[in-house]
Amino acid sequence: MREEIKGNWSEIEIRNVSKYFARVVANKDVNFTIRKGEVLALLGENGAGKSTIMKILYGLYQADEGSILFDGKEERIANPKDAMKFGIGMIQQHFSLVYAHTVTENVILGAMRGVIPYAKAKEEVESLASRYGFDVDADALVGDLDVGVQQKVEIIKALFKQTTLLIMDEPTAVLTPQEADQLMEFVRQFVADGHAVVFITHKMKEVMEVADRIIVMRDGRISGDLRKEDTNEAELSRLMIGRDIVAPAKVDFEGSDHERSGLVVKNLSLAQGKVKLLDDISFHLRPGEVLGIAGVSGNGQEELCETICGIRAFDSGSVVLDGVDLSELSLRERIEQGVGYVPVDRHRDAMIGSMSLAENIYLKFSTDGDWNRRGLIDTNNLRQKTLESIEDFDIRAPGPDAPAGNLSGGNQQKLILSREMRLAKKLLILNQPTRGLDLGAINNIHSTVLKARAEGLPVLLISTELSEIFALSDRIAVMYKGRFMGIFSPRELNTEHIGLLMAGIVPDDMSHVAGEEIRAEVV
Amino acid sequence: MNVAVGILARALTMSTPLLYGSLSEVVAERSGMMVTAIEGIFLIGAWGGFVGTYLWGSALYGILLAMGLGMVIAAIYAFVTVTMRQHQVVTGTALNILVAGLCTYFQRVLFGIPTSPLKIDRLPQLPVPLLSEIPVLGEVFFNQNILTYIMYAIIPIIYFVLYRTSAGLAIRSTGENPVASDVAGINVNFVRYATVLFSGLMGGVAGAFYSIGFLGMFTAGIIGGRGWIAFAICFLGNWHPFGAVVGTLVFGLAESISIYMQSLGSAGFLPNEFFIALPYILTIVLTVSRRSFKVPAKLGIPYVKEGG
Amino acid sequence: MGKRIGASTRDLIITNLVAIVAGLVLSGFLLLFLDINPIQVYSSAIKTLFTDRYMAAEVFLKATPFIFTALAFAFTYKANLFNIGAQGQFYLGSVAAVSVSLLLDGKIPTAILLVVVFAATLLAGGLMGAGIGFLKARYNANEFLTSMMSTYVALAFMNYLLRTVLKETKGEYPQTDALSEAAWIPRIVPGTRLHLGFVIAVITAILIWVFLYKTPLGFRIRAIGSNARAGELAGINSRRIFVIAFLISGALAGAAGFTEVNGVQRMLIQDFNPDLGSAGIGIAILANANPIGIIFASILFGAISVIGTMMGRMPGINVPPSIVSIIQGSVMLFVIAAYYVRAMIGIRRDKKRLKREEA
Amino acid sequence: DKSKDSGEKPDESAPAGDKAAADYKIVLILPGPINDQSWNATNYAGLVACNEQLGTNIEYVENVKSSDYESTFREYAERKYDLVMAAGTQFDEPAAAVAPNYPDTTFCVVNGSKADGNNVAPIFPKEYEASYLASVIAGNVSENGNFATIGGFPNEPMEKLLSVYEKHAVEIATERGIADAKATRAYANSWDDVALGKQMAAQMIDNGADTLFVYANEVGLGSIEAAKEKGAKFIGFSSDQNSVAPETVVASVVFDFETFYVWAVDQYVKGTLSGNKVHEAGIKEGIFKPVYGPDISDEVKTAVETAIDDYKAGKTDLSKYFDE
Ligand SMILES: Nc1ncnc2c1ncn2[C@@H]1O[C@H](COP(=O)(O)OP(=O)(O)OP(=O)(O)O)[C@@H](O)[C@H]1O
Ligand SMILES: Nc1ncnc2c1ncn2[C@@H]1O[C@H](COP(=O)(O)OP(=O)(O)OP(=O)(O)O)[C@@H](O)[C@H]1O
Ligand SMILES: [Mg+2]
Ligand SMILES: [Mg+2]
Repeated sequence: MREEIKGNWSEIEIRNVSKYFARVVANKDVNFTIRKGEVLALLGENGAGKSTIMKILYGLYQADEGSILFDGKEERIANPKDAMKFGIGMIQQHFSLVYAHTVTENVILGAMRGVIPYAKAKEEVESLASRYGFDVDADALVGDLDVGVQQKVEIIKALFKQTTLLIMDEPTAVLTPQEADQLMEFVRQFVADGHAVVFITHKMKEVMEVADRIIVMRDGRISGDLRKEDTNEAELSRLMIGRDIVAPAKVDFEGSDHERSGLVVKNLSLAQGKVKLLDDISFHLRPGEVLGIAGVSGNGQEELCETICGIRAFDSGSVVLDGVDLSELSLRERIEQGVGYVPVDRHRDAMIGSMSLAENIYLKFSTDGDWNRRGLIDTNNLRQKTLESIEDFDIRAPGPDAPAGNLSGGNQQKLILSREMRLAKKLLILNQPTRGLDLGAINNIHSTVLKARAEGLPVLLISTELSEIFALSDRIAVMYKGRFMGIFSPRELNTEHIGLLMAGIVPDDMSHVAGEEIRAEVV
Repeated sequence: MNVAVGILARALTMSTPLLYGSLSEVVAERSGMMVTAIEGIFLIGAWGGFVGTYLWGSALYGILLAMGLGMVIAAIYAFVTVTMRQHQVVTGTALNILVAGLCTYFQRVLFGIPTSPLKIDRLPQLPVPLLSEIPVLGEVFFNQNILTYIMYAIIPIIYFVLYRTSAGLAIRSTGENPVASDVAGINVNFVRYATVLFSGLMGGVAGAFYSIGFLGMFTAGIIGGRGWIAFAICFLGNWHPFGAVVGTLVFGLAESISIYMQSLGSAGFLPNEFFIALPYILTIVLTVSRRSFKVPAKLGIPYVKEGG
Repeated sequence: MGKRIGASTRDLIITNLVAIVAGLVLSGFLLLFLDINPIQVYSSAIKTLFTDRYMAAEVFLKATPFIFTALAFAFTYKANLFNIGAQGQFYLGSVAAVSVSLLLDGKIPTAILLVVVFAATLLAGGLMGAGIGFLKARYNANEFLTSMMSTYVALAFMNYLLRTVLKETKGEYPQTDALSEAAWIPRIVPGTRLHLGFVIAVITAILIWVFLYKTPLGFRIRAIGSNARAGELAGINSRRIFVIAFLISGALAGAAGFTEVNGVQRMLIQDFNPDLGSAGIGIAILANANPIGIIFASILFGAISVIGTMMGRMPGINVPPSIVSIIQGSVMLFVIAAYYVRAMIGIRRDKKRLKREEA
Repeated sequence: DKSKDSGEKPDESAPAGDKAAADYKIVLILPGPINDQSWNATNYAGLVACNEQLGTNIEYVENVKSSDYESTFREYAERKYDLVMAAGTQFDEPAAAVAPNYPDTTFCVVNGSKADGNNVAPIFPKEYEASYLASVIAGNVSENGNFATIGGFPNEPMEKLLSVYEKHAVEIATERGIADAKATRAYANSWDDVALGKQMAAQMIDNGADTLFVYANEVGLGSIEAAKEKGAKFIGFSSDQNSVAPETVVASVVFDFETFYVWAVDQYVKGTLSGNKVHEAGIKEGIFKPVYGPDISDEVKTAVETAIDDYKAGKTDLSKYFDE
């Protein structure tokens, strides 16, 4: 059995909506209109309030002030169920999938009543998938799927509910450029059918590519409501950021004259069952060099970081840092040796939200004699060092004793980076260090990376943001399914090349370049 | 032969309330709710079963009162853990202490201080015609009371609801990822209230089984930790209804054998206390040896929708 | 900022007081069913508490083992683990206390004997705790279940010993011989039962606070408890933390055996203090698992139990003993609810301020 | 008799006997709740009987935990109570510890067996005499001579009374010509797990027993259920259990605690409840009373009467039935 949908409105007006969280004004007096047949882009930095306003429309949050009108008639949307009745579907920024369930179960969740005709449901899912050219196995467990496919499952979920307004919250963040193009194609097709799309992003390029109209948000307010034809990237950027950003300058890498030999990785492999997580990876990262690793997330980048740091063991190969065989050292010993690591998921892996800034700094030094006195934590010293970090890294925080969880994402990241910089004597590994941060914080972090490089530290930088890779790297490797597609000089590559490499395809015009580079690397 | 049949029949009898309890725990935990008030729910069910039957003269009223009181405790539990989002283990501990006090207290308020136990009629043994004639199996499975027969029906129903209906899908998804449920238009708190209340209802019946179905009386020590056993069986059964059935039978059998050994008196070659501890040791061993548990991913974690 | 901390401390005190009073009022209301005047019995019991030295001392005497079992729960709670087997660890501690005392009393000076007995209780409880921690670390066995089940095993074990090797020389009952005076913990207030164990408990609570908040190992335990994965990635071996946290937790629960056997009971008998474990959980929560707060919460629970006892002894009134469980349970429940109320008050206050600033 | 006792041991605490019964401050300490439908309720009933029959004003305090035994004794002694009674052997040690400091208070432990001190005067029902009477009934009503007994916890008085019952019942059955008569004993290791009592008894019946005898408070209530379900016979003990299941509990040997309490308190009031002595009561004092169900034949009743008379006349020696 399926629910009835009444999605035949032609415009939705969001009028004077404000939303307060305990300590943040997430939305203030937000006004705009969504129309059928149009792609509306919602552009803004982190924390601008984009997700919040859409969650209000979708019934996940309740507005503190303001109203929502369908064709001029005010309606109350108390929960997602109400939103669905109006044909509204929303794909969350962080997927809301049940990993332990199959694709079919995920798709029909909340969309059927009573006894579930599984066979019929499966057929429907498959036919929806094929209509939009998605290659999705309806019986697969969602947890086993690549993120790109999970994205498609999210879309099918929405379509299954006869959605006429599809809200997509940063849908391209985890996609390859080619996958992103496919998605754009879908969006156009969907709107052409007379539906509406709200597309949330902070990527200017995508906005210019797909949007009909653009709403720019800053600090919870609307700072621009424009037609695409009437604007350009420079204007959007100004509306979004509200101030000027100077990108850090970078000198070319000139080889190192350090005695240290840096990080030498040879034939590193790791398998989980039949899946090769890391497939025969070799490279040499020299002191004072930044090696950027591009690729769609989930292609082994995290595993590479974790094997080097000692969080996981590898099956074969070797990892040698300044002549020391790391595989013989425990995680803790590697930290003591001076391997700094900024993981991608800071909330899960790098910080303890309920603990203070000082305690978060101390986290990696609890066994270090310099930080303890007579068996107790040397609190004065720790406080001093934390104040230094706050100063040096421009961390906006009430003080060393404030809980780290209360900081904004960017400041949390600076805190973590300050700690890792403190301990990284020999190697710094950064996994997507600026993911989800705003431009100010990104800039700050980029400067720090370049400073580390200038001090002669080898830096392994993983990022899905190609602009970041190009801005910081001396050499670039592209990872696909646990393999290096090659190591290149930034000058050899363009976006199209890298997009293909990220999808596992070696472009015809550069296969020889890739081969030579790899061979040259193996010491 | 006779002895073996007795051991099996008793194992099944004692399994009945445990299965009511562990099945209800499976349902609730699949939605992310550990019902740690289960011991208290059992106890108040036993008390309610007794009081209802004693005062109104019919086991039916007793069972209804047991269900009602079980659900009252469950509702308080759900309010504190779901609406107020407080810790489940801790809330359960408080409620169990409170219920123990309340049952003893109101027993005195209602019945004063009798020197000999107040008795009610036990639910009769209802041999199923024909089926109960089957050798061994008949005596074991088809010479039980009505609550046991209802249990036979409940097992497949719970399985069916959990795995074949939208309600079951909603329950399972809510335990794995409440955000997914919420986004799909399912009211997470509603689902969790519902499963906890169901747990209260089933736990109430389980408790009533002890007073009405098995003993025909109420005493303060009537449950004596058996609610916790049902709780443990849900874990051991891997959060699956059939797992709970197997777990319950194993446990019932262990208890039955333990009693058999104790009943031999001095003939037992190991100390009595070993057999008393046997079911608990078995639980620990199973917990340890069980390699892969499929814990519902968000078990015990309150769902915070909007945060600050 | 400073102002906000002030406000939240005030919230904490007020809401918890309201919760405690609500628990007492609710329980008092139930007394009306037995035609007992709650105001009369409460006020006369509380009056005695402030006028009768012996009864006042009883409060602290009762609080002593509570402090230990509450610390036991709180300690693992800090590591995000659940030790709900404090009752069993307490039993093993009691067995150790009585065995060592009987074995050594009269043979060595009291002071040394008491130190040895104390150490033995720590060891007995600690080993049992460590076993649970080990199963968790090695086999990822759910510690909630294993600790719960282990209590039943410990109980059976204690009963076995009481029936066999520890049985009194008279051979009549499953209980041990009484300890000689040389094995008693000295009393600190003459004319009362209050003994040095209370002081030891308070000092232990303070030491545990220092340990958790001022030492590297304590920090690591809290780190694993707050975010196990981040802690592990910082090089902390979480498995070792599981074992250590459970070892210490078990030792703390075992120590209650020392104060109860050598300080109060002076022998071991069956069915001895059966509610220490669950009361410990309630107290730890009341105190938000803060070791210093536990001292006060334990005294509160001690007072509840003494008040309950006194109410049960009022000639002609005889409040039923179940009222103690009712008071304990309802106070706990209201205190839990108070956590929520406080959070709501905080959010509301923040929001109001925000809206004011915005306007 | 009275003068002889006090003549032997000058006893300050023994009351002079000049006060009215109502003027004595007496309290009864109970280890469990008075509505436990068993041990505590039975003792409480004794208290009520004293207040009714002797005009005393005995108070009570219930559910006293083991860690509070001593403090409770002390508290009442401090409050100058004349007689502090406590129900259960477990009070022996604490009474002994407190008594020397309060010579004006008499400590009387019901079921107690420790009497060191001028003011320590335990009273003790010779339960094995009661179980002896029970065995007379059991030995005569059993059809297959297979007796099952369940005790709460193993302790010496428990073992004694079970031994007397078992050996004598088997003896009678054998005399009746049942060659393979035997008795099996189990301990529940619990006083209150009713469900366990039922399961255990059911198991013992399955093992072949046809006559049950259980002394384990609430545990016994569960056992009666099992006997009822399986058609075995049950000999009630300590309280009148016939009413619980009239067809199943063929007879009970009742401890008449009302008589027992009145007997003891009356001695106290008269000044004869002296210290340093265990005041035992049993068949002779008339505190054990058989109560028969409809199925008990007159021959059995006669056998019991004869046993009582013989015992009173000193013709029976029960110590031969004790285990060494
Ligand atoms: N549940 C919540 N509780 C408290 N604060 C919240 C909550 N959700 C969002 N916020 C805060 O509200 C503000 C707006 O958040 P929102 O998620 O809408 O931003 P966004 O524009 O989607 O940013 P991003 O690009 O990072 O997704 C942020 O400061 C955020 O921290
Ligand atoms: N869902 C939520 N529930 C409660 N508090 C939240 C939530 N989301 C954000 N916050 C709080 O809001 C504050 C600001 O964080 P915010 O989300 O704005 O950072 P951000 O820059 O958007 O970083 P992120 O990349 O993590 O989204 C923090 O105190 C954070 O803990
Ligand atoms: Mg954000
Ligand atoms: Mg967002």
